[in-house]
Amino acid sequence: MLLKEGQFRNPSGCAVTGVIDRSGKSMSGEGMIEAISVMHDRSNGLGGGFAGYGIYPHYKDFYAFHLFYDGNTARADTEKFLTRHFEIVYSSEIQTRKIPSVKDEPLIFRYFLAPLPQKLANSHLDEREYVARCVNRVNAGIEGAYVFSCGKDMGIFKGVGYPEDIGRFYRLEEYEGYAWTCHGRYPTNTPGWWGGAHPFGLLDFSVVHNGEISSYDANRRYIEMFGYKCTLQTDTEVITYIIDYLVRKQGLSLEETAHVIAASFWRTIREKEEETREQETLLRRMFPSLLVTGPFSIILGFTGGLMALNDRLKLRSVVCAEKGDKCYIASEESAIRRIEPDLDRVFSPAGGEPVIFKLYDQQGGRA
Amino acid sequence: MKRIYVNEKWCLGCHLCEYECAFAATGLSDMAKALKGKRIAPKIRVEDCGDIHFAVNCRHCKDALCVKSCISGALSKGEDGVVRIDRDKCVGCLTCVLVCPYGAIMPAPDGHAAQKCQLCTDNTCGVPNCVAHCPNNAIVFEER
Amino acid sequence: MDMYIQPEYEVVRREDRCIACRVCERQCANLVHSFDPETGKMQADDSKCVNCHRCVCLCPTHALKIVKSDDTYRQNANWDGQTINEVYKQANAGGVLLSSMGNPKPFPVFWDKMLVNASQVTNPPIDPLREPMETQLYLGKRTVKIERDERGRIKNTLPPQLKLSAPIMFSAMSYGSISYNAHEALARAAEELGIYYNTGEGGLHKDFYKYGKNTIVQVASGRFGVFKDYLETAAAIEIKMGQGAKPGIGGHLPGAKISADVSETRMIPEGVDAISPAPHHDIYSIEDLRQLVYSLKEATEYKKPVIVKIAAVHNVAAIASGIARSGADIIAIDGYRGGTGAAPTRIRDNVGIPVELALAEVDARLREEGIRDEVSIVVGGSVRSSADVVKAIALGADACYIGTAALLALGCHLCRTCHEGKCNWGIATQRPDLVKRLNPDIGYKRLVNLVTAWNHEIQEMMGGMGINSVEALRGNRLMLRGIGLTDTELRILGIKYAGESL
Amino acid sequence: MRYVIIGNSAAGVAAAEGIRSRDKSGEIVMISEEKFPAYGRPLISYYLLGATDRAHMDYRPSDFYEKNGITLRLGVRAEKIDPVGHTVLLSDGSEIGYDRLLAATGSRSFVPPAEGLSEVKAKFTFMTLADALALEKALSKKKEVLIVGAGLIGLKCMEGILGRVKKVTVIDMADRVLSSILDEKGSQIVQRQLEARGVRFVLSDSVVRFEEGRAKLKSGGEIAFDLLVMAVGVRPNIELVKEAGGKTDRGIVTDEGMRTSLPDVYAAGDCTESSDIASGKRRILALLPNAYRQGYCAGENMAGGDARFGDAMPLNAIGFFGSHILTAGAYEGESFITGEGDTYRRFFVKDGVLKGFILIGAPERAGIYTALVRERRSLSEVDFEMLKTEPRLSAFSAEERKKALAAEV
Repeated sequence: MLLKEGQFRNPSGCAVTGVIDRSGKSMSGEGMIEAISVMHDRSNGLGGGFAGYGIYPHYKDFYAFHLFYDGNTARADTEKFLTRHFEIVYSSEIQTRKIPSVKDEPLIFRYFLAPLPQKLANSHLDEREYVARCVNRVNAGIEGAYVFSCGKDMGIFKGVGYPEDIGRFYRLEEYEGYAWTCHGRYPTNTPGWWGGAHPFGLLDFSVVHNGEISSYDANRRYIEMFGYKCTLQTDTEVITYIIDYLVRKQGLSLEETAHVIAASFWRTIREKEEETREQETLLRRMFPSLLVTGPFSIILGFTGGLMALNDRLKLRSVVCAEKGDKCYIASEESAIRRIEPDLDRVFSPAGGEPVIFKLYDQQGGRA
Repeated sequence: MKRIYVNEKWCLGCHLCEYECAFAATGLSDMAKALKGKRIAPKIRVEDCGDIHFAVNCRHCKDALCVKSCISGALSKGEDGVVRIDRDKCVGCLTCVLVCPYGAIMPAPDGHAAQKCQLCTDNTCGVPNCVAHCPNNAIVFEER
Repeated sequence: MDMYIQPEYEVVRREDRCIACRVCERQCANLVHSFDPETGKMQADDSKCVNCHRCVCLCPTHALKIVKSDDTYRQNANWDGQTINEVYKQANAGGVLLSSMGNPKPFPVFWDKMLVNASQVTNPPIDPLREPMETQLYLGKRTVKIERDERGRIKNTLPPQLKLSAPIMFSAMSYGSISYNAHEALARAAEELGIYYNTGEGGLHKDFYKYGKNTIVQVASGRFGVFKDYLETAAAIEIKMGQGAKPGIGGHLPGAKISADVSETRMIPEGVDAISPAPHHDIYSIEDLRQLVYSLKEATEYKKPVIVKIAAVHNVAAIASGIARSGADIIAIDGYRGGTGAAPTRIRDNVGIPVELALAEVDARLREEGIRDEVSIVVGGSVRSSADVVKAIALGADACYIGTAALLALGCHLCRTCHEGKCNWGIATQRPDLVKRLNPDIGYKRLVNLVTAWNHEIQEMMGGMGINSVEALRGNRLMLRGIGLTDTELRILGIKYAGESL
Repeated sequence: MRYVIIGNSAAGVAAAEGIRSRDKSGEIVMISEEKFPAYGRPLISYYLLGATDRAHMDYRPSDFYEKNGITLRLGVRAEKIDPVGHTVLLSDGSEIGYDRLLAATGSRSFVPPAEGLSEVKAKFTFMTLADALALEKALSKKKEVLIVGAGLIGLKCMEGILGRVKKVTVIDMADRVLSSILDEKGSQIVQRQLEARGVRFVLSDSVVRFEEGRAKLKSGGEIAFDLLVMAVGVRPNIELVKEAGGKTDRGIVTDEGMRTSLPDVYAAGDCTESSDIASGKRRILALLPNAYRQGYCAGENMAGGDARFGDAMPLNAIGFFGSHILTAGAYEGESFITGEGDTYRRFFVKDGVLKGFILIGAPERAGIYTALVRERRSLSEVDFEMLKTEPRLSAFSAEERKKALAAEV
């Protein structure tokens, strides 16, 4: 019997891509589908997914939960749990279209939620921590239910199939957002469980990842000390938790986080100017177990922006490009060229050097 | 030039250098075959005095009295600084023995000539064999 | 009359190779060899031979070998020859049997039952000759709360840490148990390598204060040589609670080894036995330990990490948890195979547990409790190769202590008679004529060679795993698989069986 | 710059080497009355003995003169020095100018007048290769040889020819052999050893008259001989310098830099006097090591250096048929004797320093003693008791040993 994610450690190769319009202008998911289709060969039909930001403007103050259910029992149990902890502002099955190659889809539901104020107050938790813990309880505690997206004004859409098929399955051409990421998966060992597809999300963080990290168990065993449970045993999951821990819990900036995850080599740090050297040395001394080694290229989606990051040896490709207000990130330049042949700038970030694209209004105006 | 220097602090008095010297002179590859049953006449000699031990061999003096005193011209100082003896020229008068302040040149066992350390430039060892086999770096071959 | 006991080893001399140079005779402090002027031949007294191989190594014609005697009592699976002889010895003399170095009994070696992973296809191995391969690390607490200055820069709120260029340190070996020259070799090697050596409980010789930056000073139950300068000179302070070779008992350095120099360094009278009590008499509980930890920190203005060293015993995880909460920065765990200059045989061979299992338990326990960042873990006793180091780190250690391996590099041949004080290799002796056999110029280079070689091998293995920092190997147990282990052992080690997938 | 060196033996060669240590280009002319390139003069007895041969007697390799840019004029005698005109008149009538001149004129055999001596046809001296070659021609197993003089020259000659003639008799006025370098006990040992080899000694006696094949002795006896070797002594060749107005005594007088009293004229070797560091007296030290060091010193100074040779002392390494006699320094002060049988060591100590020694049959490491004499080292710094029985560096302080063995010397 094949095991599903969480019952075995599952690394995989992949294609990733992302786009953001820094002016905040919306675009549909069509472009992403187009881009990822170029990198068809980097996926093997066992997983594809998207994350869109700014897609739920009408519900932007509510947590948008996307759930897979194996059946109605799971759904009923989950909704009972959600009702106890949240005000459900809106719920519905996510609209999909039939695609011949996309099979065995679970029930896919969406909820817009707000924590119950009394419950939240009683928990003595920060609101986001409250939400994160509730998500954990569903995923770990309710058989056949899986929350795969739980941020505000963003959503993850994923499943088993080629990513372009998954995009059409979810009718992403009908969604509009200022930023999108997309993932095509090439798992080396999976039955193709829908929950195991990427992006992986925690609150408004979404991560798409291409690579196979060699530090996995060191990272996992460390991060699990801080209340995270790496139930899926995927790289993407542990990287998401690391980012969440460093950014949300430790208050590091994204750049600082990048210097932990993909830290410069000691010998490189030694050659940097004093202040940088001190800061990067401190980060390495403080969080050595969160250094991620082995090949990876990730695109982190967050409210208001995208970050591309390579492992420190740049063992996986990632290309960035700019055209006017739009910025692109992809495993291969061809994917970007497909949707925007005429680029202002194309560059390949160095290993360990984060590339962060933010909405202008998040970075204090146009750069 | 590279010379052999002695550090008596580390000399254990094992006398291996003497055997290695004698072995080097034979040009053979097996020490047992070379020295078994033989009385050795090494050009390096270890002095033992209670717990003090040290090896003595030619110092290859800059201003070598032995060379200056040699009646036959058998002793010479090469351009490499090595003081050598030409056994065919040496008549064994031992004037060199009489003038060497270190007692580092000695009658050869056959009695017809003197003998001395030539830093293994007269064999195929490459580096002085005594140094190569000193177990405790009590003799070293270096530039100082 | 004493029961005659047949010598355990015999000296075999190939007469066709012996040239009677008498090196063996001059180099044997046990007076095994002698020259017979009548026959012109060398002869040997096997009963004095401890099998240290000094003569074998120095014999220029390789005429010597030492073989195990084939003399035997009637075969008995229960009463083997050694056991019987030990009874005879005790019946002869009535004393506690003494031994040296680590437990030689055939217990399982768990290092040898773990295999290391390598990358294939899905993830590239990294070539350490082409790419940086980091073995540098820091030891100490990593518990921080990010604080920033007015310019938003992260403030350095880290407790003091030790910086290591490789995950290897030299274990505690006291001046007294080992020689001045051995200490000098260790100190100089540590300095050149950018690692640390450890004074053991013998104090720090005044000549070695200059190596303070690479010195860990030990505070043990005898408190030998402990005073202000000693603490201030060091890079870190280690409280020795126990030792793997002899958990639960103290130390005993016979008066014969307390030379003038040793006496000055230990601050005890010359020629009088130096006895370290079994417990610290001011530490009868974990709370007491905490007080000593903080006393030492107070004394050194919180500038130096404090290490607490314990022997691996049955309840090690709980003990470690207590230590992690005591303010200590580093826990050193010493396995039951660790070496010693002298220990009662029965203790050495029967007390304690393997460090591999202790490490796995401690690391898991500290993580479960969320306090793994409170302390670094250093393991020793016995780490025999770079592969052991890699496995230890993958199990969860931050670094390893090597003692026996370091002594082997210095010439030790594990004859296990350190307690007799006549070490022919100049290591475990204070006899000046023997001490001088270890030239620290040679010794330190051999130590540097050893650690450098291991570091290269660690880098090779890490590169094979696709890991380019030792920090990403720490606790990375997926990189290990067990072989020939029971389910219980696998569970304790927290690893899967070879062949089980990711 | 032209350097002219009169003499082509140890002192002359050394001077050329000394010059070349400072001046690679100046012209060097060496003038020698002898017809051979420099050879080890003391080798002539070894030559007769068969311990060496003509091919191995050259003092320097065959390319020595060429390599050092030396013009060698053999078979020419320097007749006269003109110190004012800086010229030397040669026996071939030519004149050679010099900027610096070295007189390394050596010594010559001294043959005292004796009645009937001029009638003796087969008579020889024993100083030069030519002497030895001449003697060699006369040698045969049938011949009896009389050597007059039981000193160094006479006995070395004896050693060289003993095996090649029927019989050797040595006569000396002194009552013992090698009286200039040995004490009585030492002479006895050597005499006994040589007599055992068949040498006949006639001591405390002298020849009063030579008659056909016979020497009539003062004691009244007579000795028959076929060949006569006159080995009574040597005289330094000081005339050339003396006649040019240079200061001489028994030998040519120089300062420690080997300068004579004549401007630009230096002297070295057996023709000069030295200050004996052991006895403190000025004397002629006609010894090869001495000659070389003087010559080298002179050469350096001729080429503008400021070298000094201030530690001359008597040194004798002599041996017969495999036995060795090494002596050095002065025999004054308290003496200590060790050894037994044919091993004999005698040390002379005065004012707390070793002044001299005699070693018979114990040559090993004798230089350690020589250095003590030369350096005038106080015996309180060494373990003299140890040294009396064996020359060892162990007898010195560790610090001294360090200087000797752990540093460049």
